[in-house]
Amino acid sequence: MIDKTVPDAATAVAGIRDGATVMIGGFGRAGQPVELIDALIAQGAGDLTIVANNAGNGDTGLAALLAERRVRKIMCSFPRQHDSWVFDGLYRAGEIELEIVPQGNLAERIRAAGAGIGAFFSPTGVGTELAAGKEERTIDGRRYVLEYPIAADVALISARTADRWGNLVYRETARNFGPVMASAAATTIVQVDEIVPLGSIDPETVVTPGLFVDRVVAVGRRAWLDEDGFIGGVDIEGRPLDAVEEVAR
Amino acid sequence: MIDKTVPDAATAVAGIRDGATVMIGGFGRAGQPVELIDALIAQGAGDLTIVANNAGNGDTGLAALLAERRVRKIMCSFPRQHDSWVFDGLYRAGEIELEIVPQGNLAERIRAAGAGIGAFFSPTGVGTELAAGKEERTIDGRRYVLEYPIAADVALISARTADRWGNLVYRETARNFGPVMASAAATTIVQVDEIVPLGSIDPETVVTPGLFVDRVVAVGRRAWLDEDGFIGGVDIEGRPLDAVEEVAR
Amino acid sequence: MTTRITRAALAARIASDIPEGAVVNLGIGAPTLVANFLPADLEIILHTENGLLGMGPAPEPDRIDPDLINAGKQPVTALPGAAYFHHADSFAMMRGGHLDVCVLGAFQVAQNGDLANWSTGAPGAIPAVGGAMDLAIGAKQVFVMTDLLAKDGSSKLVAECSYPLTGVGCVTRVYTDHAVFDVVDARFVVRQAFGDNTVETLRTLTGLELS
Amino acid sequence: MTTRITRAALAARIASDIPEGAVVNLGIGAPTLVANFLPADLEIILHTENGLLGMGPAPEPDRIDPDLINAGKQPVTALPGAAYFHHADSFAMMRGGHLDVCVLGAFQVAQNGDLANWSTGAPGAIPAVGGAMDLAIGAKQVFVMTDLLAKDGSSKLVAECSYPLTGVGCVTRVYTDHAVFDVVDARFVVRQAFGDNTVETLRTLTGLELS
Repeated sequence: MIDKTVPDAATAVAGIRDGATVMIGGFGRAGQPVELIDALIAQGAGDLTIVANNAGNGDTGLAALLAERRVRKIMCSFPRQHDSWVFDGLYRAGEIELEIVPQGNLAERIRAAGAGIGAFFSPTGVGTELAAGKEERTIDGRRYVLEYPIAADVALISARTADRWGNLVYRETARNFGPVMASAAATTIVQVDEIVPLGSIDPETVVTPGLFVDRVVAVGRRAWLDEDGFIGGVDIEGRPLDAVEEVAR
Repeated sequence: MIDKTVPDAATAVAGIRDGATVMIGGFGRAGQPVELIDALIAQGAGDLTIVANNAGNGDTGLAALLAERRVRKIMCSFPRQHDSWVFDGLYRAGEIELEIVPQGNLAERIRAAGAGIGAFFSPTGVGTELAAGKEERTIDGRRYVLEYPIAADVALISARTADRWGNLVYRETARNFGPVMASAAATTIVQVDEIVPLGSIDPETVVTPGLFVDRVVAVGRRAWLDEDGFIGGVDIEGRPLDAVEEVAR
Repeated sequence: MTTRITRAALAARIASDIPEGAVVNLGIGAPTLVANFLPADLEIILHTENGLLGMGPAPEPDRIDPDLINAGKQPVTALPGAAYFHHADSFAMMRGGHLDVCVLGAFQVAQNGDLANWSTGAPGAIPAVGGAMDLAIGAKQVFVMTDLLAKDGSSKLVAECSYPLTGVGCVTRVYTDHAVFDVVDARFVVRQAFGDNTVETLRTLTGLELS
Repeated sequence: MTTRITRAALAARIASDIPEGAVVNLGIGAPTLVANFLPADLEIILHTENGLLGMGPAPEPDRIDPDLINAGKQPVTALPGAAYFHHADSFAMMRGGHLDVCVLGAFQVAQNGDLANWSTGAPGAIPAVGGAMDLAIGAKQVFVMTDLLAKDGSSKLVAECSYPLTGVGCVTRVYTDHAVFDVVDARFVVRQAFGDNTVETLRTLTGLELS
């Protein structure tokens, strides 16, 4: 029997090595695998290269991993945000390396790694400083720049539901980088709200087929979700509204 | 109100011009837009370049279009089949041009056209006669050949269900080339079993978002399908089993 | 001082140029205002690059859903007819030329259509590009929404961009608080001057040959 | 005459080398027989390049579904845990190296792992490649299933392919009716000789240096 489920987040992230390249899914908070990142912090691997869209928010998740000085380099499209103070401080102190990649090139380069493409001519970034030094070619009268795949040792992603074969479905815009990252990593580790019996996911609606997935851990249904429609009452970070009022008081 | 539905197949294929490049979906019979091809035959455009996986089966659909001498060239991966006699005869008589494209390159080149990729280095075909004369490059120790996008003036595809915005879902392995072809044509024309009200398709399960689709025509539910599970009783071409027995008698 | 229309009026002006059925991406910041002025009786489909087509307005406060956000990471809704997709598919839509219009902010637009809107190039600034470069090259029409003049009074419409480029020759039209300009043959053409602005006063403000 | 095992026995031999959990693509023709010998108590996931992972056996005759076929265009079924996807995604799985094993037929296999299985190069033949070239380069292990000898008695294992190539250096193991060979350092190594075959008799049949 194929069973990719593991009992807890610590087991899920076991074996990630110093120096690894780790993709981390999510766009802002949506789809960010917070529990897996927390487990990676506890696990201890350092000298990491992180591939993600952002460079951490506030003091939790990816920002906490950065604060622990466990990241050597980050490849992302949009590090600078109103609450990216952890990254900002490390960058200004010269303690973290940054490679800025336009968001579409980031997604397509990750897909290319998963799809066996050696390199591709991209229309994005042509004539800008982010294409400086890159090979350029005019094809059918349009300028392109050659971009190479981005692969990883490990991908940490978040989905809504999995089965024991690792088939995944996502939820709304939390899907974002999950499917392409799952395809581009040697080991893909997924946190989900819930694991359902094999055969429960309609094969027409599977977004990430199980062959891309290595380990799945259920981290529990989010209290603010409801199968029969959204019940609301949270802020943008998922905190209950009365707790928000509490903080505001 | 956006309404991409048209009343019949003839309206759907109106305006296809002589000399057009036309993609035709389907893998064998599955997903082949038979009603649209029949309408194209009636419509009259000729000197066509066809992009498809196969080169027609039996005497219907794409084979009938070929038999009418309306196709100048075909790009496909697998023309030769037990029932491809129409194509075979034209090819042997030198009356149709053939470009063989490995199936994965065909799919990826069509995707590239839809995704704005100028060209890509493919691992498939390296060192074979199908890569003769193509640019080759070794990247990270692996050999690749440079492949260019395939775009079309028109795509004719088949899906199961659409709404009036052109959102599509497919059925089983009839999905095949539909989604990539829809993205790569200036005008994408779709036949579906049924058109449902806007909002009836779960946004998590849309396979082809409506922005890729221009015209949709409902050609009627196939009698051998049933919402609550397949009812069977047909041969591989969808003919009722008693009709098959009739033919066999 | 010449007439300047308000940001809301400018958003309404842009909205009036978007036809029914258009697929539109509204960039972060001021361009998001355009959504407020799209006529409710017209179906215009909004794309957000983080994976949603058919984006609706902000939810009621008690219906905020952290999984459903726009590119600016604000809570949004999904309309009937919406579709979700992953990031590579989303940017393929954009880069493949399937969006009809995108509306972007700008630091500078050059008369050849070059756009600078992602970095001032200031020393010590942390670079962040997001989807700006993809958007700049990825719609059939790239509209810019901006004040004509920067805070220091310099023109944002320039002969050549001095800030780092976002995209080359990509802008088709610039909507400013003073006037609307088209980019035609490497030159700005005044399509509409607001209030008491004239081609002549706009030449003075921008220092450019306009027509 | 040396021992030759049946095609069914060969399919069973191949099946015995496929571990639980493997993702496997079985090529058109003889390789599809392997499915019949995969142990029912092991979960092995079959991929068919026309868009299905988790392919099951042929349906009952009255359950034939023309929308649900394999790469050979035969009716199949989908198992619990299956997933459908489009052609570009399906070949991305293959070309990206996500399949563990594929089993292919062959006209010739060279000792450096070159495979020829799509065209005899005969004049007047209509070329047709399908997914053969993608499969050849697209699995972690590429197994070939073939008779050792062609109908004319010539060896299908060769020093160099004379037929048009499908893939370069791609074959890892060859299962024939006489023996099983691994491709190691541009040479065939006999892993198992069936019946009274020996490395010596196989050398005679193939004309190759074997070890």
